[in-house]
Amino acid sequence: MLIYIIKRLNVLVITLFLLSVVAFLLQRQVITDFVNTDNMLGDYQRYLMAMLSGDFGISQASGNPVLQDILTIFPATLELCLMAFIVSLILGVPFGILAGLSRGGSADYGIMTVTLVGVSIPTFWFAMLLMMFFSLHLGWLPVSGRMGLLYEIPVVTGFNLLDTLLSNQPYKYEAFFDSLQHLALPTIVLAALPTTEVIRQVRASIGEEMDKNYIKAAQAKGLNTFQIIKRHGLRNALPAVIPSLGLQFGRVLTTAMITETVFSWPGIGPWMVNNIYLEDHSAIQGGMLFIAAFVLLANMATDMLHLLINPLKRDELYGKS
Amino acid sequence: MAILDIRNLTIELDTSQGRIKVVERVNLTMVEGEIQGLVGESGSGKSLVAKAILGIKKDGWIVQADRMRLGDIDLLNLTPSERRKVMANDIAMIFQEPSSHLDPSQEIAEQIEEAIPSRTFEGGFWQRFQWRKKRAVTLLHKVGIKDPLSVLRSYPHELSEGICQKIMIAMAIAKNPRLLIADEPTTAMESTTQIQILKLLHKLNKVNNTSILFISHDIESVANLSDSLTVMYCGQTVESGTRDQVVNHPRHPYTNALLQAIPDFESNLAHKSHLYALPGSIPPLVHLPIGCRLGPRCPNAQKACVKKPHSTRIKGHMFNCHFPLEVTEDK
Amino acid sequence: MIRLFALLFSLPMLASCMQESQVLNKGLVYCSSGNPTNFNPQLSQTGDSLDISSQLYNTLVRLDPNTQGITSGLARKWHVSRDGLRYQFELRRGVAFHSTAYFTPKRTLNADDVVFSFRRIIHPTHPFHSASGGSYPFFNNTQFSQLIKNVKKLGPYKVEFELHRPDTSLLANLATEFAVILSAEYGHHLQKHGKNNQLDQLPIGTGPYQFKQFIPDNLIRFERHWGYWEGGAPMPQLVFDITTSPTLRLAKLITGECDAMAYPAASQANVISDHPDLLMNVETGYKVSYWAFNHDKPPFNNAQVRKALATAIDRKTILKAVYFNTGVVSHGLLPPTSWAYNPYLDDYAYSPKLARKLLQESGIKLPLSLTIYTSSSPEPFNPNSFKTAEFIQRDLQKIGVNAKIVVLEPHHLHSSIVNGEYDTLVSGWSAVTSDPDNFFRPQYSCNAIANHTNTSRWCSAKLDGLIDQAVKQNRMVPRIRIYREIQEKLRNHLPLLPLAHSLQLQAYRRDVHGLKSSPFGGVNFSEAYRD
Amino acid sequence: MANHDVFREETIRSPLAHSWYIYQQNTIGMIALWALIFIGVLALIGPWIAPYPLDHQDVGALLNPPSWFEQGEVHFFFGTDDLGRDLLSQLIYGAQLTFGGAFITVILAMLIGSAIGIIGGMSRGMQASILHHFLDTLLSIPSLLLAIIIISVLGPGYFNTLLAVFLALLPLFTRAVYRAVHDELNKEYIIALRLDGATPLRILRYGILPNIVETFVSQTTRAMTSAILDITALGFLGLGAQRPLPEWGTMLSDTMELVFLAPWTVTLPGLTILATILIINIVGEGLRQAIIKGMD
Amino acid sequence: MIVLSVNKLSKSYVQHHGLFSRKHITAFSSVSFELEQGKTLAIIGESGSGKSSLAKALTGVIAPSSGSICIDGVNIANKDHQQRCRQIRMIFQDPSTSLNPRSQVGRILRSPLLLNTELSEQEMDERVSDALRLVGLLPEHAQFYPRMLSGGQKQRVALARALILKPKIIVADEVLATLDVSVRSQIINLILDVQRQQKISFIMVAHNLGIVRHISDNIIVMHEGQIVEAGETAAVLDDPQHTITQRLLMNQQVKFRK
Repeated sequence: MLIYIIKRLNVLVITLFLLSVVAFLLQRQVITDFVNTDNMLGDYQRYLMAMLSGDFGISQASGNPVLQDILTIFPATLELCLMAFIVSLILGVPFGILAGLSRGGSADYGIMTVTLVGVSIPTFWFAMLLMMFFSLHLGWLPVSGRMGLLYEIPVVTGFNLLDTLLSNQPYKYEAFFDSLQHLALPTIVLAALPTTEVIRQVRASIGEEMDKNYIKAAQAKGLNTFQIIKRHGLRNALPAVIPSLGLQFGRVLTTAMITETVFSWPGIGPWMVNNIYLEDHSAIQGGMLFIAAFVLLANMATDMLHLLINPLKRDELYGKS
Repeated sequence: MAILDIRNLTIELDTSQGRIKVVERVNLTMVEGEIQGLVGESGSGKSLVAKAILGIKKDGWIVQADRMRLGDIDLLNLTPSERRKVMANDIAMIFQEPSSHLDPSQEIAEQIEEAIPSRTFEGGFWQRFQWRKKRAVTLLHKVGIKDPLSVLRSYPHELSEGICQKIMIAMAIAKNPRLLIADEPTTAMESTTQIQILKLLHKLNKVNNTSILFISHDIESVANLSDSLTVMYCGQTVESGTRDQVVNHPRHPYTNALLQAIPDFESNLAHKSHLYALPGSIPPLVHLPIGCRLGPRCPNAQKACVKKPHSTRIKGHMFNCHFPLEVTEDK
Repeated sequence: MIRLFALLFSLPMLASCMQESQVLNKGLVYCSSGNPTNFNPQLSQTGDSLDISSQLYNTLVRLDPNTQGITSGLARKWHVSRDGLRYQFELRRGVAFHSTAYFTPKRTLNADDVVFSFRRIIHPTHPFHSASGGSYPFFNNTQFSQLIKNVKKLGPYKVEFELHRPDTSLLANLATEFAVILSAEYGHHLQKHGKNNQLDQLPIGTGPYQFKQFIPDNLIRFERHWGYWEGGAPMPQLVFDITTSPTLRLAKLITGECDAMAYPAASQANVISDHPDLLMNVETGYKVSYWAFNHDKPPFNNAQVRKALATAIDRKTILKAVYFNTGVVSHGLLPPTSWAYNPYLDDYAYSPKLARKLLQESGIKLPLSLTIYTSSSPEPFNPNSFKTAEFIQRDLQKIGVNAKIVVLEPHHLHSSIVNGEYDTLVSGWSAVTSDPDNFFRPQYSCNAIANHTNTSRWCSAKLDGLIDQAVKQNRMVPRIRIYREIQEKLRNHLPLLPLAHSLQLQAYRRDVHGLKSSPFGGVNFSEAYRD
Repeated sequence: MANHDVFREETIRSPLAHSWYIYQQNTIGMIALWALIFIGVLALIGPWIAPYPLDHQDVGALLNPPSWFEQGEVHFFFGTDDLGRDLLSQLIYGAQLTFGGAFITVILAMLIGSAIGIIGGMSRGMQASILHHFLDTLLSIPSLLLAIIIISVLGPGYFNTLLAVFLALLPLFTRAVYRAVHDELNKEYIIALRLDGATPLRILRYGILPNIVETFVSQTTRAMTSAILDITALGFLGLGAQRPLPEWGTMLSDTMELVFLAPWTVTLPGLTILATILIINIVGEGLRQAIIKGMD
Repeated sequence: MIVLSVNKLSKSYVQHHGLFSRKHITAFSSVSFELEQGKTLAIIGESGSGKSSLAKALTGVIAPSSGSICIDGVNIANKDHQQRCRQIRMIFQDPSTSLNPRSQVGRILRSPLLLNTELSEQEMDERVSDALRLVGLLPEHAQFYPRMLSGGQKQRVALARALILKPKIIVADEVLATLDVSVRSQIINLILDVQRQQKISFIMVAHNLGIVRHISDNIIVMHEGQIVEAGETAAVLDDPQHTITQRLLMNQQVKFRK
């Protein structure tokens, strides 16, 4: 296990190192225009040390340390992403099972058609459509932000849902529901992609597992379909979905950046895009490294989880891999 | 009394090329306590017959039979849940590649315990807690596993094929089945392991009087183990009878070819001489010949072979051939 | 699992039914258009700062919304000396400053505060003069420092402004949202702690609402100032929801997330007036959009060329396509509502044919290529500068002039203006007083070149003389005559081509009452409430 | 003796021809394929067939609704935008920028990425393993994020977008091809070919390439959809093509302020993007299925 | 006449365990034997005994660590495939994986000719036709793709590929194991015929002792990478000396019913 982690971390560090070089060059090109190239290595060393100590520089736009800015806004993005993941699992797993069991059937056909549209729809357009329909046409849901601004909730965790409940305002439950309302549309938009992915994965995985011999053996034992799925199918099918969730995290985070822009969700997306407009380089590179590192770590974590859960893979941790 | 009695079993598959009769009017009768061998090469439909007995069906399968009885149970007129109950209680099955038939995500203990039916429980309720585990250990002992405790803690991929097959057998006998179907249980195994498994099956049959339907492509091992044999070719029964009848006095050219193809130690075949071989190869499912399906390969084939041959029965020795071989002397 | 799913999705729907909420009735949300750079309007000229001004601060005198005349504000009354060089103000007593988490005032408003507020601007040595960059755009544009000789305290509640020369526009200027009164006590407090910058970031004023919280790109939170001298505001809370996209602002207004919105896009005017829940105030704005020619770049110093280009532009179409008819075509710089407007001015009517002829006669080398610089974001005076530029480009093409559009972010555009990089520029001007001087001086005076508001960079001593002469005159008729003369001159010289005057739109929900807005931009929530 | 005559009825088709034959049976797939070809043709000759030139502005027809609305006019089939530009023409020009740009980018990425993947896959040992791990890690960063990162270095613009998308797609191809080649190399028929004395180039040409066609097809369609999504998303965020280039995503962000006034200026470009990606997905999935089926 | 003599052939490799630990694994070591022209040598043993690795090392799929493989007195152990394949060819266990599914049979058979001979197009076509006929297929099969052939036919194609360069030795790794009984005899007969006609020596890795006894002249019994017993087939099988051989034989001969 340890060796495996070290191996993974190794690659992670190399990748981040390369990214930091890119970031460094970006900063240099703009700030010093390669005036004194001879001093490059020394500068890079200093830069790297600063990065390692968590000093991403000062944002030119806000005047705050970049890391502080990121840490302030990132929970909003994370909250959205996590909600999207929860929804995608809640929706994706049952539909995936349904499709996987009725492979080639009409339920499968219907579900797969919907997922095909789901992967094909451009996020920003989907967001705009939902906004036009649910907010402007029906007036059911708010169009933007995390919570009605009249609610004054002190920031503790950065996760609005938690913060509302943790606060001691008299209207905290009202505020909680209000945040849920605000979450609804961005979550749906954001969940579209991972949901389709979960459905596809679960479907493929279930379909594959149900063709496996041990399922036939279980049938021969006299178990009914429900028992088979519950006791054997899911147990083997679901872990296979985990690593793809890790990959999905990166995609969701990216999609979140677009979704946030449409719904003016105060997260890392609008922040990053705005900084690119403003050419605020220390903010851009800080954000870039932070997001990349986060995605890579999330990915690694899910891989670990997968290895821990799956007995077949567990051996890889100790040795061969 | 016949533990298994199947009359005119026909299985059809819906494929892109239309509906194909993969199993055509197969009869199978098993006496209680015997080992019946079902022999056939690939595409003979022998595994389909096993699945039909178990009642595992897939989309696009049409299974028909005039009669299909397990002892006193009529398998044809059961609801799916009754059918499952019969499967759970009276029939057990072991397969080829046993490790793939065990759930890779569960420890062996869990899987064996799942296979132990509650009805086999004897003793006071206070014993219930540990009972399954104890029973699992006993079962593993019975199938000749020397270190049951560590095996119980293992996952299937950590065990060898031989051990896995023994576990499958342990799970099969856990419910004292009336019929054990062994579908190619030793294929692709080491010869040493093969022998162990065969010995184990033999012992089960002898000690517990378990009826075993032994399905294999290897007429050698079938002939070795079974009391009676049924030989199939391309979905049709070609010959059936007792071991002695079929092995020593084959009436069907196909059975004969199978037997001849084995260069036996005792045979006085000249070294490096030609072996007896049927020409051609087994036709694929979509191109099955009409009439006697062996027709195009049969050395004795004549015009009449385009019709399906009637079965001839002599003292329980049944064969389907227009031009059966003469009765030969004992080998 | 299915139950959980159903629950999860029913929650937001359920919550949406609970419209009747304790909190929502205790506050108003205003969708503002951007982050304020600071919380002191003295320091800026952007609309976002303007919107904040009337919530936090008061001015000495105010503009009567109906008559456009000057009325009393923090000054109870005022007196102008006969020579027009001394203005004496008598202050209201008992005007309380905000008491917030970061500062608790010990006294009410007095003359010190007024002196502090204006000396800060005019005295370069004042400790707070350069606290937040030392730039006072409005006061620079009106050449306030050159005008005011001194601001003196005559008594605890009496202040005198001493002028270098008479200027009739002074009162109008003091009535703008920029001439706010800060707390001198707060200033001294900050100075003692060496936090001078905080003066403009954590504001203390006398207005109806006091500052509570600012999250950039997100919100500004105000709370009711109980001690407001005109009586506390009806709503305990006021939140500015910072939403840069006008589409989203309107969307929020429609869903009720906002009670009022800043700067509805021209394209939205019809949608708002058609919507049953929304109301819209329309006022003639004191704004103009124009196409300026850079006199530093030949051949745009050639009046013949400028006239040729001007004749080529179809302003009616621009008004229709860009302003969606929420405005009028501009003839001369002044809007038709201004008292100095010259209705007899003949205009450069759209005629590509004439334009081509003029261009050929001008004797410059053809074909002509030029750049059009413009801003990428909507501005109060032009809902879509880029689109305007595109129309100009198209019109120029018809007379064989090749135009290249350079679209820049506002702060990039500003540096281009400072450097004078452009051939031509699509920009505009939002006046903050109704006085015509506020149009002519920033756009045409020589001093304004340094202030980067005179974007044509044309400088004429003669015109400067006329502009100065006009403000010295306190009789209306001669003043009007001077302004008409100015307009004639400009028409002939054409340093820039005025395009259109936009209307000042203010959209809010039907259930909001008491909202006040001014033709110069800015919104006032002191009496606003919702039922 | 052999029963070859049984097979006579079946004409002998190469596996690829057979796959194509199978694909032709797929009606939806064929419709999608024709639609794809249609879009491709539009991208190719769009400027010649568009009803109006790119910079044509009809001042008399600002914000005309599409022709199927009451106020619509037939000669502006999809209506006009706020500058009086014909939406249909814009979309046709946009096909070149969005679809054509994505296509060229994908083809280049495929050629270069596959080349790297093949070299990596054919060479064994240390460098291959490092490449493998590095690509794995790089691939866990989604292409759009990678593109945004690259754009943040290069600065916004259409060409930079294409460059960014190209760079983001490279690892996708490299990894997939690398994997496929690596897997193929261990197959027995490749070993057999090597035992025949075949040079690596020949092994590649006759042994490996025909067997990784499926990888190429599925990766190319995947890359194509992700390229279009990325280009339009960057355009939408204002990081990609800038107005007046009628890139579909840029068009959308540009018309966003008209969403209340002229919903069609939002829905039509969006539908175009959706339809294009849907078509590519259908074709890609169909081809993949056909190739897999053609194998057995 | 001895065509092949193998002398002290060994193969071992290093397996990495994590970062630091590594293990030397020996596939087989110090294997020596000789093979005469036109004779068949059978290699038997339990799985993991190294018999498959030995077969692979002989044909060059894997490179031996040490020792020599001499064909007609020339050591080919370190020579490249081109030189090797004219002398010694291999048939794999499973024809469905050893024939390129995307190549026509004709091209599969031509590729060794193309790479190793200077024949003209026409000559190559003739050689392909001849080879197909030799293994009992028709020249028309050259147009077929492997998926159109049955298992037995595929194995014939594999044999034709081995034969087409007219090698001295053919190594067959468990070629009979996956075949159906009725087809297996055909292939055995075919191999016997080919051997008789072309005087080719065969090395067969097999486990069915009945067949081994029938078709082989000499036998090698391997266990844990070592030769434990070797000699003439009849002699070894009739009177096994080593326990491993005895065990193998015993497993083959268990009789439950008599």
